[in-house]
Amino acid sequence: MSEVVKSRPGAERDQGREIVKAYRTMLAARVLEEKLAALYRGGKIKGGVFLGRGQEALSVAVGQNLRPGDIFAPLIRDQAGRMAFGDTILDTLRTYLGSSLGSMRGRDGNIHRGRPREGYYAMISHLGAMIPVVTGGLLARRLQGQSGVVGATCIGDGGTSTGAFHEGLNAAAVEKLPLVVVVANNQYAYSTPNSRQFACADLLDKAIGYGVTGHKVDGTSLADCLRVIGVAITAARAGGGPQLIVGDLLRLVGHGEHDDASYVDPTLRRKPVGQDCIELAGAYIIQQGWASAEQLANWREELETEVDATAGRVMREPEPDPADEDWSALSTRELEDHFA
Amino acid sequence: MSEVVKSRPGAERDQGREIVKAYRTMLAARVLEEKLAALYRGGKIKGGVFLGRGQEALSVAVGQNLRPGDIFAPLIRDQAGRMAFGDTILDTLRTYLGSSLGSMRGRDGNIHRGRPREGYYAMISHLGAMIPVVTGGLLARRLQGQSGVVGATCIGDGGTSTGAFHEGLNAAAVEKLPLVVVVANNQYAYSTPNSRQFACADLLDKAIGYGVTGHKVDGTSLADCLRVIGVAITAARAGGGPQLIVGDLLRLVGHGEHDDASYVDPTLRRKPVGQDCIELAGAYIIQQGWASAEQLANWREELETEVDATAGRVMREPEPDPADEDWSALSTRELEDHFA
Amino acid sequence: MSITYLEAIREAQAKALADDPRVFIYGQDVGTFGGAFKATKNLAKEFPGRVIDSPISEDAIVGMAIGAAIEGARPIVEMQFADFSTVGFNQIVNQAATLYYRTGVSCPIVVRLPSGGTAGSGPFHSQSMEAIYAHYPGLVVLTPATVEDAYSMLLEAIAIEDPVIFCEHKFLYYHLKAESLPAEAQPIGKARIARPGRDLTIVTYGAMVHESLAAAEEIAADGFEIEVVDLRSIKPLDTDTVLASVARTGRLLCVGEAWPWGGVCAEVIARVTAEGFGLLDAPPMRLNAKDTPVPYHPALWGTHRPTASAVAASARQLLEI
Amino acid sequence: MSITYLEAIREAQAKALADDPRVFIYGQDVGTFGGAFKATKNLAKEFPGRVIDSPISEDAIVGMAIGAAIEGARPIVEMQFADFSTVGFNQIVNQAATLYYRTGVSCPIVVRLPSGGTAGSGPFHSQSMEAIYAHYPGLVVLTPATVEDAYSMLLEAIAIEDPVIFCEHKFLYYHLKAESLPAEAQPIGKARIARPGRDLTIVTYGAMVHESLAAAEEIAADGFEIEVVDLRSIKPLDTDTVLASVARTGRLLCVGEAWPWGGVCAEVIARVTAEGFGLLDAPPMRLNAKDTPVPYHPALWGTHRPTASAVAASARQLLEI
Ligand SMILES: Cc1ncc(C[n+]2csc(CCOP(=O)(O)OP(=O)(O)O)c2C)c(N)n1
Ligand SMILES: Cc1ncc(C[n+]2csc(CCOP(=O)(O)OP(=O)(O)O)c2C)c(N)n1
Ligand SMILES: [Mg+2]
Ligand SMILES: [Mg+2]
Repeated sequence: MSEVVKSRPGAERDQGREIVKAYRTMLAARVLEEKLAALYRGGKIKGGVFLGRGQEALSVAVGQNLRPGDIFAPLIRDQAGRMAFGDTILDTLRTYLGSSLGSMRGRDGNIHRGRPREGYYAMISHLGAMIPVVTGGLLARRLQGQSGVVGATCIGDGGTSTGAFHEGLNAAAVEKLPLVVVVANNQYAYSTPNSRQFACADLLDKAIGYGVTGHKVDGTSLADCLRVIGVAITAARAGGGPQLIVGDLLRLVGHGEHDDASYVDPTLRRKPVGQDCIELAGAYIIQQGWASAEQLANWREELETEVDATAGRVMREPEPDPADEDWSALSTRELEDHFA
Repeated sequence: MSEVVKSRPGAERDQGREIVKAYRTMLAARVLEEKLAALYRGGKIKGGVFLGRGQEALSVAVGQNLRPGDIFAPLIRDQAGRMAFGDTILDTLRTYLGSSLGSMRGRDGNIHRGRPREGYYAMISHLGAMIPVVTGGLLARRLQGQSGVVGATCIGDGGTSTGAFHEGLNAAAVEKLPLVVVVANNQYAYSTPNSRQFACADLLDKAIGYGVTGHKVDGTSLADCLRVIGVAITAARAGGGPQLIVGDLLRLVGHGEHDDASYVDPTLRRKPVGQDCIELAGAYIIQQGWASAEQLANWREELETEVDATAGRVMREPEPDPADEDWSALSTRELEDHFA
Repeated sequence: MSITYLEAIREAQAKALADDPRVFIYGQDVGTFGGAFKATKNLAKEFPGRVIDSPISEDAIVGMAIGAAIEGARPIVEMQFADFSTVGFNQIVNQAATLYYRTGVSCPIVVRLPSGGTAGSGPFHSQSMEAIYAHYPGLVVLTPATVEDAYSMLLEAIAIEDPVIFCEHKFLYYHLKAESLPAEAQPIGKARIARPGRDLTIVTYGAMVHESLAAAEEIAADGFEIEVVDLRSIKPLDTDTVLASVARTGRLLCVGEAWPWGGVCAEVIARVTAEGFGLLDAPPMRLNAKDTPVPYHPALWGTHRPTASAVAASARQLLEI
Repeated sequence: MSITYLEAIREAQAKALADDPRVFIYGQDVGTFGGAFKATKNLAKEFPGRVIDSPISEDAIVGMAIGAAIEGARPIVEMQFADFSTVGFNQIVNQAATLYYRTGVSCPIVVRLPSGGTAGSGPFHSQSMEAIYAHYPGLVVLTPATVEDAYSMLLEAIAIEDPVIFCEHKFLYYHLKAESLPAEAQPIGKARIARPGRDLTIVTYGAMVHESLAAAEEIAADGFEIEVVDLRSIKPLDTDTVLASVARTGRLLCVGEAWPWGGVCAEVIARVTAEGFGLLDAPPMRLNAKDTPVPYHPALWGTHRPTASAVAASARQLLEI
């Protein structure tokens, strides 16, 4: 498919711009997550911290290929994709640190954030559960007469074992909705290796059983991710029905920051799948002459400054005050139940 | 594979015996179900009646290929398979009519019957739910050191859309357990045609996504059903892991006896898939000279007499008496809760 | 003209589809077939493309309704039986019920649950799950007992911005008839005095309203006047109307078809005794189904569930204290 | 030696595996990794082949446990968090809970639910689902509040022929310590007087036992003696012990960490007022979590759940009536 891209005049320049843009988003995610890890170690974050180190290329490629008006339901390790879709350093920090000014107002935290009315759905913890939700969002858009809209969501290798994954993808396939499901096959679900999670030779083998198009992508290669996910999203947008993408990569960090990932097979780290997508992307950018090593270092430094400053600002923001809460789970206040 | 069978000396005679045996079980199921339908129309059965007309060949092939000590969890339309596995005309009638002497003692009815301790699991209504249960039964057998045991269960085309189907089959595949899942692809789930149920070209396409062996069978051909399911069960028994069998056929009756199946595409009835497996099997038996048309008619007559007599007997049996019930859902009586 | 409880449900959906372009229906066999109980009969034809057959995937059905609601639609989903909503349970209680609290975006879905026992339906086609859903914050749980309420409360449910669990009772589907559909109705959240009385209050809902009314009628022959309160909505629960009734009668019997532990009866008694302890002249009492799965055989089922005569016996016992 | 609540759970499983060859453990990451909370630490090594990692498939996990139980095994399944048991809900309430009643074959499975709130865990890692499971006939629901009970009740749970929902409280995992493991224990189904008193009875369970004990201690300074009843098992619920306590004190406060509607508190109040109405000198009272999802931020969470000071405030209020 890369031929298609290269055949346009200026395509190579476009590709460079696209890759550099994605790289800077990946870097922002990486730098921000490093800060989150530091804040976690410093006891500043009360709940867990779950990072996407090693998965930035796959994730950013989803967010960057989507358009405003599309739907995106990211998962645990999608800091890069979230930012490409419009999430900010500020709101991420606010949510992790529980600022009352964050989108979740301290009611939910960390990765459980979003702005559903802007197409940016807020995941619940239950794996697989966002797949039918995005499917339903797309169904509503179709009923409203909208076309050309895509809904994307991410899931892990482990998440493919859930009934929700199965029911949601199947229902989307029956309706031929423009759903794009991106599987980050990072070899483990918490401590559980793929060999204990599924028995198919490749997760891509699932595509045919749902009657959807499957795409394989090297999750360590930013260029490959941008290209393949671009193709998939374009196909969905054009009416090709659901697309299943499987990206192979390795989680380069613990399941959460409490976890040392000692169960990871060390040989995997030395295999191609174990490479760091950011390092590879940086080297590629330098090699292609799209930016210099100094520029890359500058970008990182700028991001570190911004992240540090934002974290400082957020830490001075007010905590949610229980007395200000109206403690209602219903938007229709008259229907609230009252307990003596 | 039929060559394998035929290459043994006397194989053809064996096959004849096997087919005739299966045919007689199918016939028993058919005659019994005709009686159930009549009883339903006569208002003698309080709940619903769900018949397997047209699915007897596929179903009987499962029951007949299993051995004592195996596990079988039949579904809605498996009267034939149940009888091949050891269920009786008597207990079927007792359960439908709610006799207190039936295996379910009036507590559950119709198709929700079994004798779990004898490997004959009693389905709950929730479709797909028996798949993990059989899988767990097989896991326990393995932990107990038993080998050479098979667990079979049936499901409809519609049931493949459930999360339970997905989770159960996947878990069985991970454990490489001898689970045999037989999909009776009867083209409809209640009124819902396959086109609204799944989008894969063939349900068999699901096998590869679970990493299990798939088998296709003509559900209208008894010989094909016995052979293919025999092969699958043998493979599972030999350690080949889960087997997924898809049998194509048509439900020749309403979803339940309340339903006239007016939604069924009439052209399907004229296609090969719409043939009646019992008629085909009877004709085949006559053609092969394994029995005469008179014998077939005699068998039916004998069965009708037996079924009528048994129904008469069961209708004179005592109903469950609420006063005799101890109304406990726990086997540990001391742990019962007491409500004032 | 005469209209059944089931027809009222169909009519409410027809009206909602006609009046509000955001409304659509999703569920197994709801399309051309019109649903297992025919609650959506002809709707697919009358409203092309808006009454959609789903696969057998309750988790996806509810999940999709939630996504559609986020995008501004008003989905009504039909479970074929309430009992199968256990498969969509996670989406209902963890996704739909939490969405507004977490994100500030409301989740206007209606989940229709054909509920409750009928003769010969057995353990998996008879359940009453209202207490399960009422336990969760973020859900509105309705239990209409009349043709009028089936109609007006379903219409109101569709209009509500929050997720509604609509427990329609299968036992009433064909039995219950009304002359016409109501033009106006009591708002959701208000209980109804189904029969006024002064000697004892029966608080109940769903099919048990009718068993309780029959019991009240029976006992009236003895000279006792029983007041029957139909809760209509079990979450929110109209404690005020219940308290006012108990203030009049001094005696409280709660009747529920569901299992006792933590059910509507327990909740009502907890409220009345906490807020109206001094109003009671006798201990509150409850009558529920027996604490076993719902049996198949009608003879067992008739003992498992409270019937008019069981309600009358409990009421007589309470009147004697 | 000192042993935590969490270690007691590990030790009970180790003992069960050692003593009974029918026992095995199935769940996510329970094998070599030892579980998300390390409740199965080293067990896979000590008992090869009997501590088995599952896929992320709660429905299959529970379903498989049921099948294994039918075949004579004694499965213990671990949910990574109680909150995820919603995905295995159907198998628990419709398959496990009905098996014995329907077929006469018992279903000895234990479902371990790491339950309850801890700071910063948010809406989906904090839930208390005991009332949901207790509503269903056919399940035993346990809520150990001490290290000793965590150990002995889990051992007993594994021995019981019926399905047990074992609600272990995450807040107690590391906090709570005991000197040693008990050799003997009260049987399941019996509540425990955690602190004797004469002025007011607090009935509670799980982590709230400790908040209530702290409240009782605080109020003791005012000269009031509060009796704290730890239910231990919420189904069956030991009404007799509760009634005997209320007979001594005349006042009842129920404290639960779960949501109020139809929770343990409602059930306890319904029983006490029905069976011991005359024992009460004041209206019964309950204190529960607020009726919203469990919030993430510790400042909100601390208000959402009952704390010692909230319990003390409620108790003081009730003492003044
Ligand atoms: C239904 C459900 N069960 C269990 C969990 C607990 N859990 C959280 S993350 C996780 C592992 C996920 O693995 P995978 O899907 O491969 O994603 P990854 O963490 O590798 O990105 C588990 C088991 C959950 N969130 N949801
Ligand atoms: C989880 C669940 N949802 C809904 C139902 C209601 N139901 C009973 S049978 C049926 C159709 C089943 O179709 P299929 O699986 O194709 O089997 P068939 O009836 O064709 O043999 C449905 C929807 C159910 N039993 N379980
Ligand atoms: Mg993974
Ligand atoms: Mg079918």
